[in-house]
Amino acid sequence: MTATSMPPMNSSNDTEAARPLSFRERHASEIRQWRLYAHMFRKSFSSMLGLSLVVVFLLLAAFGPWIVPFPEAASGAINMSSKLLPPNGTYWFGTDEMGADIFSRVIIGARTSLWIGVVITGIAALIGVPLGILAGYRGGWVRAVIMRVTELFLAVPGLALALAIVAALGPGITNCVLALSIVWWPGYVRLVEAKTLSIKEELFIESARSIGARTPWILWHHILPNCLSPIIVKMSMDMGMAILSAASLGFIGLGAQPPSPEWGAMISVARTYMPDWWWYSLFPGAAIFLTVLGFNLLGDGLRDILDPRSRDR
Amino acid sequence: MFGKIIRNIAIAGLLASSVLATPAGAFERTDKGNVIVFGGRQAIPVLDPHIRYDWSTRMMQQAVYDALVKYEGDPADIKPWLAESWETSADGKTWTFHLVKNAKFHNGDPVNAEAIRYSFERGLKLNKGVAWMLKDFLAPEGISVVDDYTVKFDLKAPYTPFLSFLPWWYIVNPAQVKANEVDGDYGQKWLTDHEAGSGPFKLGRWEPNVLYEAEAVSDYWKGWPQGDANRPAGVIYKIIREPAAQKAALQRGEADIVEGLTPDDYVQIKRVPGIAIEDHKGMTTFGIKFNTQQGPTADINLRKAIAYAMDYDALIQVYNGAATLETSPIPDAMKGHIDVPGIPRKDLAKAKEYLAKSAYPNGGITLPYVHVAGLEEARRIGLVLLDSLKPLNINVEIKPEQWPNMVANGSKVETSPAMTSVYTTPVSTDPDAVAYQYHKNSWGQYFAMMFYDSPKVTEMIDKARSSSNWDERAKLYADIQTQIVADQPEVFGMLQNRRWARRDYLQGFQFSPVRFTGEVDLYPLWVKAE
Amino acid sequence: MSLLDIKDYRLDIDTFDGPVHVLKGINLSINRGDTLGIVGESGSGKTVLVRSVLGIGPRNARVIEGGISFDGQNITNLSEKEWAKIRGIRISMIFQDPMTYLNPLFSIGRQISDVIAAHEKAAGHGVSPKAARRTRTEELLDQVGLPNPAMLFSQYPHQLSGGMRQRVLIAMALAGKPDILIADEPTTALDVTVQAQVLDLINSLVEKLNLTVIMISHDIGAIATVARRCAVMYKGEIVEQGLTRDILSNPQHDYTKRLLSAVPDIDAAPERVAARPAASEPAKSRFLLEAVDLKKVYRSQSGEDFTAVNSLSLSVRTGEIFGVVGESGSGKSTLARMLLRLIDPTSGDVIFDGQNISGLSEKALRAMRRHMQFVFQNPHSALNGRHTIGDAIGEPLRLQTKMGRREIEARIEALLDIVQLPRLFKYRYPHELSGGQKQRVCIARAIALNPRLLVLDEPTSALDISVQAQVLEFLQQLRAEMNLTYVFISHNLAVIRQICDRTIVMKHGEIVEQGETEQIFLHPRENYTRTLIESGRKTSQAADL
Amino acid sequence: MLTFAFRKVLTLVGTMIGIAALTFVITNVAPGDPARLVAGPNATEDMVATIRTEYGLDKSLAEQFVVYMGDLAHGDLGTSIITTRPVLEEVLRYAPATLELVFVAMGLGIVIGVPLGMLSAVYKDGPLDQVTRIFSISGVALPAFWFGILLQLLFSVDLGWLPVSGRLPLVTRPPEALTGLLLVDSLLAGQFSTFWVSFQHIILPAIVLSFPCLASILRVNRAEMIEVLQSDYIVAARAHGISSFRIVALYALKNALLPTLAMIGLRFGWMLGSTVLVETVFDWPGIGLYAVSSALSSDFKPVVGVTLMIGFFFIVANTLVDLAYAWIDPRLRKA
Repeated sequence: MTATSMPPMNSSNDTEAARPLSFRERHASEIRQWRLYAHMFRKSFSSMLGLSLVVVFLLLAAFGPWIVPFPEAASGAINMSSKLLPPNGTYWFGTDEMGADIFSRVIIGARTSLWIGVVITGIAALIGVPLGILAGYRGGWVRAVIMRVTELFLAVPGLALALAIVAALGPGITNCVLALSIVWWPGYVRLVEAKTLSIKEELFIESARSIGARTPWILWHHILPNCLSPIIVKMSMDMGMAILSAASLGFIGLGAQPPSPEWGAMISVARTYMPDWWWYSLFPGAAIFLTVLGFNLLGDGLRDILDPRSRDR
Repeated sequence: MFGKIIRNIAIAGLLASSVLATPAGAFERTDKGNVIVFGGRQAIPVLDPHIRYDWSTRMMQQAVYDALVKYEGDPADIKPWLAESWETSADGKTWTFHLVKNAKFHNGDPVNAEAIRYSFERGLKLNKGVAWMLKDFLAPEGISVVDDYTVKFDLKAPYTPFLSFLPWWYIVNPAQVKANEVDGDYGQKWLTDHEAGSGPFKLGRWEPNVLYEAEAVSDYWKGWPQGDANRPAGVIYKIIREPAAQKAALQRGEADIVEGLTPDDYVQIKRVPGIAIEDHKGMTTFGIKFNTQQGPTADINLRKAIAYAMDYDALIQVYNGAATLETSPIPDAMKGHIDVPGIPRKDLAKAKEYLAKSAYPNGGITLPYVHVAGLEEARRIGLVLLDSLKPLNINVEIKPEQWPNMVANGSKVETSPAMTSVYTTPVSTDPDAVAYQYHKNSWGQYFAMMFYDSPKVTEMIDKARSSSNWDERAKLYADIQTQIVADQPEVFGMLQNRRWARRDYLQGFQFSPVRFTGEVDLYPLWVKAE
Repeated sequence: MSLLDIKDYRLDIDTFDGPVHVLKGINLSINRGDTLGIVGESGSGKTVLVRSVLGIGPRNARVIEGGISFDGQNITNLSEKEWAKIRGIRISMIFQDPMTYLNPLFSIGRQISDVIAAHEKAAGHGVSPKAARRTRTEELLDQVGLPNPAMLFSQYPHQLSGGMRQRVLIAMALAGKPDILIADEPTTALDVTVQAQVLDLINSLVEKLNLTVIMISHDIGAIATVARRCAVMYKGEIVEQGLTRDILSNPQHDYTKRLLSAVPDIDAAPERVAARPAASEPAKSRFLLEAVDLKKVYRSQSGEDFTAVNSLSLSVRTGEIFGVVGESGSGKSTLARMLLRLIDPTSGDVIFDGQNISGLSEKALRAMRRHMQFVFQNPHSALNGRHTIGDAIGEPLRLQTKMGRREIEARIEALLDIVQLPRLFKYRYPHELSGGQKQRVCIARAIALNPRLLVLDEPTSALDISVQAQVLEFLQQLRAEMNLTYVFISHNLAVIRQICDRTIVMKHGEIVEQGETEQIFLHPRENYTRTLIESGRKTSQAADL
Repeated sequence: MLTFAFRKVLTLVGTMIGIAALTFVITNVAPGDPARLVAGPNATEDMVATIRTEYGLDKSLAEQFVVYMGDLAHGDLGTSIITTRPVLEEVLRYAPATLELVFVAMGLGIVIGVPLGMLSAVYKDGPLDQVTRIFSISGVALPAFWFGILLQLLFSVDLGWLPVSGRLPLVTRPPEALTGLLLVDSLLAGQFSTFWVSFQHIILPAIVLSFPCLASILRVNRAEMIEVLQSDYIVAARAHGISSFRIVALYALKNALLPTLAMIGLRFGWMLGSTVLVETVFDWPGIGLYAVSSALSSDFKPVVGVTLMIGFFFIVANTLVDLAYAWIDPRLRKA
């Protein structure tokens, strides 16, 4: 290639060509981006609070059974002689109506909740995201059908529908998770569809088509990565909301069943012990609250930093 | 942070208890007099006495209707009511009842023999609710009006327990019912939330799922036991679903009597001044029914092993001591009950011995334990069972089911779970009411989920129910009890006490074990003014 | 004493990467009755400067040094309360895009009379009654030459055309009888003909009301029309200021010179290398691309048909630069996309290198795409923000070739060399690049597969003028080096004349005139072509001053 | 305008049919046998069969579905097998209580959420913003059932200020039901004491119900306000000397209100769904409680009926939101 009479645009590239680039150099953009994220995240007290709550929750879910004083409490061990004791040195959160340590059950319950949250949001996203992308990208009757069904689901409040489903399938944590997954995916379809519709109009999609990319390639390499931020934000928030919904069903008596240490189910039992045995419902309730709060604050913080409008800051 | 919350809550708790100590407001007063408020969890969807009965429904039915006879007292006794006397023929097939002359329906119509005949005919023809009690022995044609105040029943076969069912057959006013008939429905639609009775109360406000009001009939034909001065203006049955709310309502005086607190609540609330606990031995048996026809529990050795592994003391602890262990399938308060010797108690060595003889000498199996969703004690007993079977290396999966699903699954051997917890309240004081649960004809019913198949027991039951000689029957029932215990179709549990918490100014509470859990005879209640 | 004095004004904007020196010691003074133009390309800091004069600068801006004084009062750090006495009353402003600067939910009348009320309140004498404000509003609307102000009063922004909206904004700015009127790119978002009208209006208002005007623009033509004096801004500095006439005719600073020379001149004959005939190539046909009777009909939601392109035929010779010129809405973009079958034509054929691509299957078409590539108008959105530059350039290679990872990496670096970008850029993301750099990346992506045809859809219209000149020059070199054939689409006649061999002029989806470019420019046959050239001449007038 | 209304009605009908089909299928796949429940514990097979026949439960699911949809076309939601009453009648009886609760809760949410959202947008990233952020997200995260119990404990049991549950004290006769909304009826009837007690009853459940909704209204309003405040026309308004208060409270708010309205419409449906929980805790005799108790007895016609009803209210609410949109936004006013 012949040299041109162009004015120099940037530092010349001859010197760099020879030397292999270090990781830091190659990924300077990503590093800067992540540092920017971290910087913005750190600035917000509420985001940091959310992050710490979530981290604590995940740690408890991971190591719960090994750090609690009475791990057998989670699997239904009973000790009628020490039932309904108020919080004390041995039983930090007191004991329940079967004499099980509430502290142990609450901590180990993090696992159940994590499982619930991951499965529900996972299934919902796995169903909703592809359908949303398909509906948004394809348009026409495919979109009409998908969106009609989605709107149908969205016209019924999720909890009411989930209630009907669990009532029909019978109570239990699996059915509860199943029911919530069934009512959860339409939210993703709507989110992703709207996002896809706007991305579809972007020039880079046409650009990809002009170089001969197939539809799957475009969906995977162009549409999906650009939908990712809102999906991540929604999933983070939904983790919390799914846990809350499962607990709600547990509270009505249709969710997880004993001796499974699920917080909602614990409150469902514990509410009959209000107000005199307040610790019984207080601690599982607080656990739900803090966990959901954590995921929501985290999601909210993520939204702030992933918002494209704040990208170039 | 937690510490602070705990401290705050503890302070809140202290405050709460101080509030509890202060005298709460009293019963509701209206210009007509005192209205007693009963707080309960269960709604009354259909009042029609021939359609439906459960404890809340029957409590209200009993309030607005009368029957020929009535159960009263502990032990329950059959008292003359609309019928002042009756005779049986020698063959035990014909029953003649003589009615009181002064009974009248709320609209003023007299309660006569035709009303009795019509009510029984209605019950049988609708084939719902109470029909099962009599329909095998009584046809509508078998009821005849002898004169205005005499009615005669001709049974298809001798049936000694006949009388014990009659308290549940309430008498409706044919004139009112016929006037409100739609498309030959025997007035079903109308009677859902109206009454056509002669009882001590008539219906006041009827707000489904909220409250049901019974207004006292000032000139009730049988008079009022507490005296007209003390007679309340009425009773409101208010739906309060949460035990916590029930307790609060009682403490605040928004309710005068409540049912359905937790066992721990009763212990705790007993200490509150101004509140009294009614605590009575009941007839409701609890059993963990095995499926004896299919699956691992078809093996009697396994059943015995489980029965011996069960922590019976914990059962009592679940009720905070307000229960007694069953010593026989037949409850203590029932005629013919014996203490069956050798009924299993916790004995791990024996349990392991039996387990060794079973097909699962080392355990390693998981058995489902099904209970009615929302039944707190049944759930907790499930936990006790789970804990008890751990030494046998048997795992228990606790599965709550909605009642209809549980019954539907339990109606067939194939779908019936290995273990189901069942509370059964006999509808009469006759031992047949319990014994017949072990009769092969009962298969398919929820209380026969064990699918117990003993030709010997079946034969003895048939013989006992047609005999009118009590001594002969008593002997038969003793043998029946012994044999059933030997076959261990279920883990025999406990008889829970019936409990209510009431304000201490509420007087006249009369317990009768034959009533359902929670059910109260509203008729004799009254409020003692301070 | 001058009305507005800006002294050693230095302003930083804090960002994550540290402070950016947006304004570096600005010195500027404006006397009453002056008309000052500030010229600068994007990023020169001109908008920040004028907004600072009104106290509506960016949030995290920090004044480092110097200050602004207005009518003897230091207004560098005024409180909101004090600003209320100045903003809109003594200094007011008109904005670039009249749609986004009007609140869509309030009627025109409401918005203007609210401004009047605010001024009255700030002045201390009570707010006049509604009717009086209405009369005043209608006066103002009349003053800016809007017909039927009474009706306009209750209309909403979306019911007005762009030019009318801009007039409404001007009326609003005049509501307080300001001492200084700041105009921030007031014509950029408007059509060419409307631009001229708005500039005329401003000129007449200056005369009538003895306004002091500061106008900022990247368009030297617009500045020349309005401003008597002019300042040139470059990277936060004023590199040159003086009488507009002097600066345009005799620029002193290098940047000004470069800027002026970059403005394409519609009347200059091209000094380009004569189009090399493709004789050296053993071409199958003389024509690389032919379109026969192409037609595209869109159906709107209401069921009406709109013909974007109507029975259009053209043929592009191998090796030439084929120009397509037309105003917005002429159907040139639709045509460009149909030529590569990015849009399926309603009817008609496209023949590429002797093969009819209209009937090709999806698969065959995808294979065919490697020979014909597209460069889009807006490089900012033509690149996926989630992909690195390397990914973007490598994407066609991954799709169309069986090259290995290493080969692709090497090829990406080679391509970056060709488009004269540092190799390090392959690890960068689009938002880190300037517009010109992004367009180079787009070109690199387009030529990655050694195509034979490039369709360029207004490749420079989103770029600053100086960058436009660079890119155009580069495109010409590239064509020579790689034996490319271009279809070049533009609304800018000067650009077309500069580089195209043959050109068609489009209007309403049809060809108005076609032929050798020089021929068309020197001897246009059709009236439409003549008007186009005439209006094009007007905007590039400045270059001749 | 007419075609707009026509299209709305058409979507409504279509959605209702869809919901009916959806819920019917979902609730009927399970093996539950409500007939047995109704027949009573000791009922014999033939007694259960009597009831099955009476309610058409002996037919195949497909037949039942056809019958159900046929009845639905006549506005008949079927009959509850437990209460033996027409579902429509029952739903209509319980609906006012729920609507009253939802209206009050929504009112609370709007009255508190919108101004708070506005304020935290104006003072973005300030302490107030941080506090409202945590406060509002707490609102979403609070388990309604748990929060309800805590409030009961504090205000009813502890402090004794407010009643524990229900809509009215037992002896208070409800005013003549004109609207079914006690607060309105009691005012219409001039019974101010009844109004006061029913207000005391509604306040706790309404707070619990409004909390999450308040939170999301606040969040949306804040986000929109922030965006609007950065928009060009606000910059222009500032440049023209309009006072900050007027800009925020009038210019920006009106623009930010549009998405907030959409959120309100959405939350309306959500609220109707959550009444299930709140009504359980507070013994509020509404459709939520009715649905739960029916679901627990495998009585599915009411469940389907309530779901339909909620869907209906939801769609109506969103239609109203659409109309409000058109009212606020002149760009949509042209038909």
